[in-house]
Amino acid sequence: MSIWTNIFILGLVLTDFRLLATSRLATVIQTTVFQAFALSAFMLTMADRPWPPLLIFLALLTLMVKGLVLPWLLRRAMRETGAQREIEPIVGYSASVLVGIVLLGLSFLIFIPLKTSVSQESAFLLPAALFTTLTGLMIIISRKNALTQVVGYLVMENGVYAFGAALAVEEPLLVEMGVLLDVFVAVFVMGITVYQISREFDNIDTDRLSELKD
Amino acid sequence: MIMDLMLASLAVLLFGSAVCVFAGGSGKSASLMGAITSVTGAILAMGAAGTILWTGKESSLHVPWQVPFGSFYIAVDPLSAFFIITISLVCALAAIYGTAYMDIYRGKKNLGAAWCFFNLLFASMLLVVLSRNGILFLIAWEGMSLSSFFLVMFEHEKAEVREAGWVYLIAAHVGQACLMFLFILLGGQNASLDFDKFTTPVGAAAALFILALAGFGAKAGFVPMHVWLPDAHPAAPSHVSAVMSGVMIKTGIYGLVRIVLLIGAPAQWWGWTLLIIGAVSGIMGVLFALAQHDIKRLLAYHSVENIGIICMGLGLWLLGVSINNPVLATLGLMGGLLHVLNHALFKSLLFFGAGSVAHASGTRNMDLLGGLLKRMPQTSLTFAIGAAAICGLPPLNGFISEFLIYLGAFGIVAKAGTLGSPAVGGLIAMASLGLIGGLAAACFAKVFGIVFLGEPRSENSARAHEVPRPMLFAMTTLAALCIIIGLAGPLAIKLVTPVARQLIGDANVSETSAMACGILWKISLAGGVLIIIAGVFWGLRSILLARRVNSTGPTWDCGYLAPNNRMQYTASSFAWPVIGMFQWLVRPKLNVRFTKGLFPQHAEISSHTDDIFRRNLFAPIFKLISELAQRIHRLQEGRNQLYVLYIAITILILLLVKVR
Amino acid sequence: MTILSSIIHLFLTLILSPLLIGIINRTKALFAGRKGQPLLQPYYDLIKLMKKGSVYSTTSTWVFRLGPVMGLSAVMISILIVPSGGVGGLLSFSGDFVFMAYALGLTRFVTVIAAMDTGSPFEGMGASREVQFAIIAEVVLLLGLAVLAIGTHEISLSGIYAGLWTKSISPLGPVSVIVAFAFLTVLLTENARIPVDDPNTHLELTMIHEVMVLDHGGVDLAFIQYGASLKLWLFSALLVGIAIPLRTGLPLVDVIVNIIGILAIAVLVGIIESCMARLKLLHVPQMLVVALSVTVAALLWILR
Amino acid sequence: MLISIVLIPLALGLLALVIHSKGIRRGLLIIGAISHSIMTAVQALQKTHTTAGIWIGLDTTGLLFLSITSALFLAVAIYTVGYLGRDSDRKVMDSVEGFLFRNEPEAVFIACLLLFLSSMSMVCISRDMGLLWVAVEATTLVSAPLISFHSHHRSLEARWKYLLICSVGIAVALLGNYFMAFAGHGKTHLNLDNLITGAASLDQAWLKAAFLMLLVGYGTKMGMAPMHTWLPDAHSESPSMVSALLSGALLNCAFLGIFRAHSVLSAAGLGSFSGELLVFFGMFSMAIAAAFMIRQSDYKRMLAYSSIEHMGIMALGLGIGGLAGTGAMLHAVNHSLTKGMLFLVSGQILFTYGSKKTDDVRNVIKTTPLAGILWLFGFLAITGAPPFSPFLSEITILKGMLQSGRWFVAAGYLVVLGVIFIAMARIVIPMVFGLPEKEKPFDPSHINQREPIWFAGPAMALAAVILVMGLYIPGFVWNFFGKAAAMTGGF
Repeated sequence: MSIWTNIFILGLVLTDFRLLATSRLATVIQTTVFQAFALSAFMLTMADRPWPPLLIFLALLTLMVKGLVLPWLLRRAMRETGAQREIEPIVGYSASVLVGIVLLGLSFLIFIPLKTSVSQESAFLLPAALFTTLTGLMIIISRKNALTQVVGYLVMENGVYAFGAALAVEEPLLVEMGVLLDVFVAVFVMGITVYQISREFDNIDTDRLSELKD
Repeated sequence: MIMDLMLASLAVLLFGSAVCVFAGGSGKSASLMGAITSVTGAILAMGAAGTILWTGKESSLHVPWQVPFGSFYIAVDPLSAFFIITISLVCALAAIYGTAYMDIYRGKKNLGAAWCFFNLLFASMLLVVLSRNGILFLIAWEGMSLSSFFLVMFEHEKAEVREAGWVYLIAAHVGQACLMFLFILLGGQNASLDFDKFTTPVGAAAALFILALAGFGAKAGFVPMHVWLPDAHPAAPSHVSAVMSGVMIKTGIYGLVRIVLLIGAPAQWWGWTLLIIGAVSGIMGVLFALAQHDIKRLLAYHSVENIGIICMGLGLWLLGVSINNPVLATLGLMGGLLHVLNHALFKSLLFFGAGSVAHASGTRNMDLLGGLLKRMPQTSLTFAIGAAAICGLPPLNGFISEFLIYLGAFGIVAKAGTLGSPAVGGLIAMASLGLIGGLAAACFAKVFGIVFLGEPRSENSARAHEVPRPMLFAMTTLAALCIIIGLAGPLAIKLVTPVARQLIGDANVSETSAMACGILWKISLAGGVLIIIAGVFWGLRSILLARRVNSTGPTWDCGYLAPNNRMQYTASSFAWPVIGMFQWLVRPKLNVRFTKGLFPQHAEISSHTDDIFRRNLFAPIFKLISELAQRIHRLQEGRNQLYVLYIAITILILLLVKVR
Repeated sequence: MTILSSIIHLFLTLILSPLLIGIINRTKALFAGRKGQPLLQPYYDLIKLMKKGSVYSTTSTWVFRLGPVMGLSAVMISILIVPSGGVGGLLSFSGDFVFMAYALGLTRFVTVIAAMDTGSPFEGMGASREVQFAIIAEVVLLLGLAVLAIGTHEISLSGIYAGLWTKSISPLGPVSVIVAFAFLTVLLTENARIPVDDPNTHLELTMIHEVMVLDHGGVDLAFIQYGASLKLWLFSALLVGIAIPLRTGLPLVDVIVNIIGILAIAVLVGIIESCMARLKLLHVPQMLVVALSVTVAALLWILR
Repeated sequence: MLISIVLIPLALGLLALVIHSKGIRRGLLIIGAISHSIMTAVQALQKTHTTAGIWIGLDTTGLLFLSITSALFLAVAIYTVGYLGRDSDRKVMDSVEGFLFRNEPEAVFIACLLLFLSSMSMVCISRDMGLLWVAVEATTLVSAPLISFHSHHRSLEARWKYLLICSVGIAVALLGNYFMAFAGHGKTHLNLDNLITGAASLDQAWLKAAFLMLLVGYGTKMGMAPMHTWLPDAHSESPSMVSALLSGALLNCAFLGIFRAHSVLSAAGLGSFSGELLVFFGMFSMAIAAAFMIRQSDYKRMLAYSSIEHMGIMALGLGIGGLAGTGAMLHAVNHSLTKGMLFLVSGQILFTYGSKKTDDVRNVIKTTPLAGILWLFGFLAITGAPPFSPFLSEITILKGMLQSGRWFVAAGYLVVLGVIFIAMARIVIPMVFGLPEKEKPFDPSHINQREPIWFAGPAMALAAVILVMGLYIPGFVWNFFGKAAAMTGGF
């Protein structure tokens, strides 16, 4: 059980690095599907069997929203806006990976003083979740394509969700579902905005979106 | 009874300001209503204050008021009463003057608003000296600042007026911030900011004093916080300038005195500080005044000078209290306070005069004026009296108050001592007063000589005419008061003795006051004799001339055959030698274009004097802050990525540093 | 007895003051090897002027006419205060010298504005210089008196001068010498004598006092000249009070000694005028600042 | 029923989406606003405070913020109806670059406004950190379309930034919620009463981490520097009434989130930890806002930075606690009403002059006198000049600081306030007074027309309230603020 948890967590970390390293938008979106799978899987692995039905439902819902609906939405937006690749990123891909390693290190560092009785199954869960969150932020910071930034947000949200997943056994599931709904709507609204932007500007290069300043 | 009168006065004023707003924007009715309510309010207030000064008792009114820390707590004690009288007197006369003065703006400007703010200014000044609660005081204080700000902005279409208004508003607010800090510190842990509940936190007396100095000094115009003053006072309509310069800045003095009383026993360095500030303000004020070309600006700088004199008097007071020398304390305080009244009288008289000149000639530039005495005889006469009074010349009122300060200073000097002893304080006061007196005389010789005497230097002054009767009435009254106080010094002392008794609280006050009275009687005698001798000589002269041939002719031209009016000495050239002596302080700029070639076409010379404190102290600070801000503006450079980076960095730092 | 002496002194002052001008002129003439005008010439001048009619500029106003009258009256008031050595003035009170200084200021003020009333550029120029020099001279005077006040612990002029003999300032001490020097400077400045101003110059551009009264004539000029001689007497008396601090206790003797001293001062002024050239106008303030500095030095000395 | 305060605007909003008639739709807006006000008033008048299960409930603090939201929304709704009547469907000329654009559909706009109200009410009444989070996220999502009502590239940019930055922030806040759950060893529900009563058993390190994340997260939404960056863009590009709502109501909601977190930490004995952080970020926000207000060339941005400043003041007051906390609560009211009024006035000025550049606006006092006077008074009020109500709250906060002996914080606070006053005066005074410096062609028909009643009414009502509250705060109201500031969960 613990082994399985660790495997999925490792998978989450590896997908993060893939996200940092890749330039193709399609690949980025695809990677989020893997993340969704990893998330819903270790959510289950952490609970004692037999799994509560509500937990199973939540895992399936997570998989559906994060692994199916949102990627579909994003792919659609990608087609509509015609943005296949990342434009010249602000931080290069290899540099991003290096930063990623530093962030991973920091994530471990941060959790040294934070001890918990929850999820003792894996010492890696919390750092990995935080690392995913930071990866999401890193993607938003370093990429110029507005759609990639939406994906970045999604990744960040995945990281946060991983914390929630660790708690899912005890936390009221209702809120978890609310969270999921909110993420869905957020990405949806952002997708619409990106679509409108591409109509207004003919592309979704965020360099164009830097007119308002002091 | 007393408080009823005061409340009635406030009510009348507020009613007046409300009525004026609705009395029609341009009509005569606004002027009439505004003036009538002002004068009524003034009479009521003076009645109340006069009773208090007469009896020396205190009257108060404490009404709960549902505002945090606030209460409607007002009181009249001799200190307040003295200021109420000063304020009311000047405001009433200014209102009368204003009825005619504002006529030229009829139809062009919203006079209703102007009168509304005038009445508000008057009411808030009264409330400032009445209030005994921090919140009420701050509200009144701000009301005073704001209503005068709107009056300063009266002719807001002029760029320099807007600039002046801005600077004024800033100065007022910086002062207000200090006062907030001050009152709240004094309030301590109390739930109420009533003055009588104030306590000085242990060890905070120095901070409190500095805060009071900064907060009230900004209003009073202590150097270097005076920078707003020479801009703002000339910008307002002249009767408002008179009120601002004559009494509004004195509320700063009032506040300082009041707070020093509340803080508790003064330390010796407070006195020194006030003395030095006073000396610097006095000297710098008069020097800058001397360098001005604009008559109202010049008068505004003279307010800085006179505030300096008052401040020196207060400095001697604190020095006297701290070294337990009641004679020095009493004389300093009485001199300072009496100068508050005297300055209010002659400064408003002079501003009225300057307003009349501007009214009649359309310009305030002295180098364009001249020969107004023949065209405006009565204005000129009153102005001359005001000018002599502000120079402290006997037998006028300015001398009386300055003399009291001198007397205190010499008293402490004659006691001798060592370096660093209060005797040095006395010397500083005395030497500065002497220097200020000489400079002021030079300055007003220039103003009166250039503006009113000689021949007109331009069409403006050639066309000038005497001003309407209400304006003359105000000026004549003030001039008469200047002479009366000058000749009846002992009676003037009676006005401030109750205040001194309240503040110093010592039997010695009566003794010193009686001593001063005795001396002032001799001065009155000398003044009387002076007038009699002058009368005798005038008679002698008339008799001698009556039997001789008396003819007139052109001014002796020293052999030059074609003099014209533009060849007269100008204000700038008159003042230049004096300015030259002090150019290391004042830093005037001379703009010269010499003649060139065999057939020179054009040459010119002009002088210009910026306020060095503004140019070298405040402008660089503002520039520095502004540049720093511009640099910070780059943080908001437009890209989302950067913004998210800020968030990420904040998270990381907080998590790494703060979680332990 | 004292009051009587004071009255006698006042009487003598009013009568004898024009004589000072005569003495100065005579001394100068002596030095120049001329025979010179009669000692009483100033009196003849005054009488002559009194008899004259008037010519007034069309520009001028009542200010011009009032100036000499007020100026003379203010000087006379000041004279009342000045003691003659140990014998007090008729009018004496604490801080009376402030009144005196300011009354003299009044004289200056009315003279200056009367000059400006003519609209003449020359008189404006003179007025400007007059006020310029007076600014420092007044401070020197006040500080000098402060030195004496500290020394004698008195704050009235009569008290100070009465105390000079008995109290701490020794007549030969450095402090009184300094103050005497300062007062001499003030005297020369205030009375428009060489090296500050040359009363006999004939170029208007270089004058100070004389140029201010260019337009005055007749009885007005008489008032002005009489006032000037009184003012000279006044400053001389202040100087003599320090320089010859003889206090016999017999008021009349004191008065007479003092008057002799004043006449001697006139001779001294004559000698100075004969030996020195007029300073460049720009250097006058420097001289006054020197006087100011030494006075401050005296203050520091006495405060120690 | 307490929940109806959320559900009725929600229902009306959804209804507005499907209704075609313009008149009815606008009527719905007014009905929503009025009914919300009535419900709020009813809640306020009830002696006992309502709880409805563990999820929702209305405590004093919640009631305070609910009232602010309700009052401001009412003013805005009236203004909006008039505003839409003026230029809903016509093509509008962009004031900055001069191109024509069309507004977004009015139905969406009104619906979003009502949903916005609904979600903000939800924030106010939620008693659960999770629900609170959901509601705050919802406010972001429904207000995004409001920002780009004037549908052009700048407003789209602003909306994009708003969405992205706030979403990131809210995600961080969610992290904070989870950390708080970790602090409770995964066994405590995030119900506020639970948290506060059981605060002693919470893990302190996790609680600290949780607070940090909630601070950054809700701080982003609240406009706390350095997470404030979306705020000036969104405020300057959205229509004025939306700016008013964002500034006056939305920021408060985020502040409420921080307040809740702070009360949990206080209960756990970590009050000084969270307080210090609030003080630091409060001061920092004020300083940053001050820097950006110096030589600000756009007056709507100026107002936006002023909001950042005031959020800083509120955070500062909350962080110091005690009397300063009471002041912060009072300040929330004062700031919202004043800023709301200022934004409404700015909308009027923008309409008249067709420019957001301060340099193009001169002599407002003559062109549109009411707007000029209100603009000036609003400026004085917002900078804390007596006798307007923000003065009282600022001085209360100052007194709170000095009573807790924080001299240097107090001095810094006053210095920054002074700088801000100077900077704002530099901008406002030339706008209100003076003559136009350069000729700018603007629609002359806009000048000298009477200010419409739908502008004058709400703006003057708000101005009257801040003036009255500056001169009179009855004792029970004052106690109410004190109670609202109490860290006990507010009941």
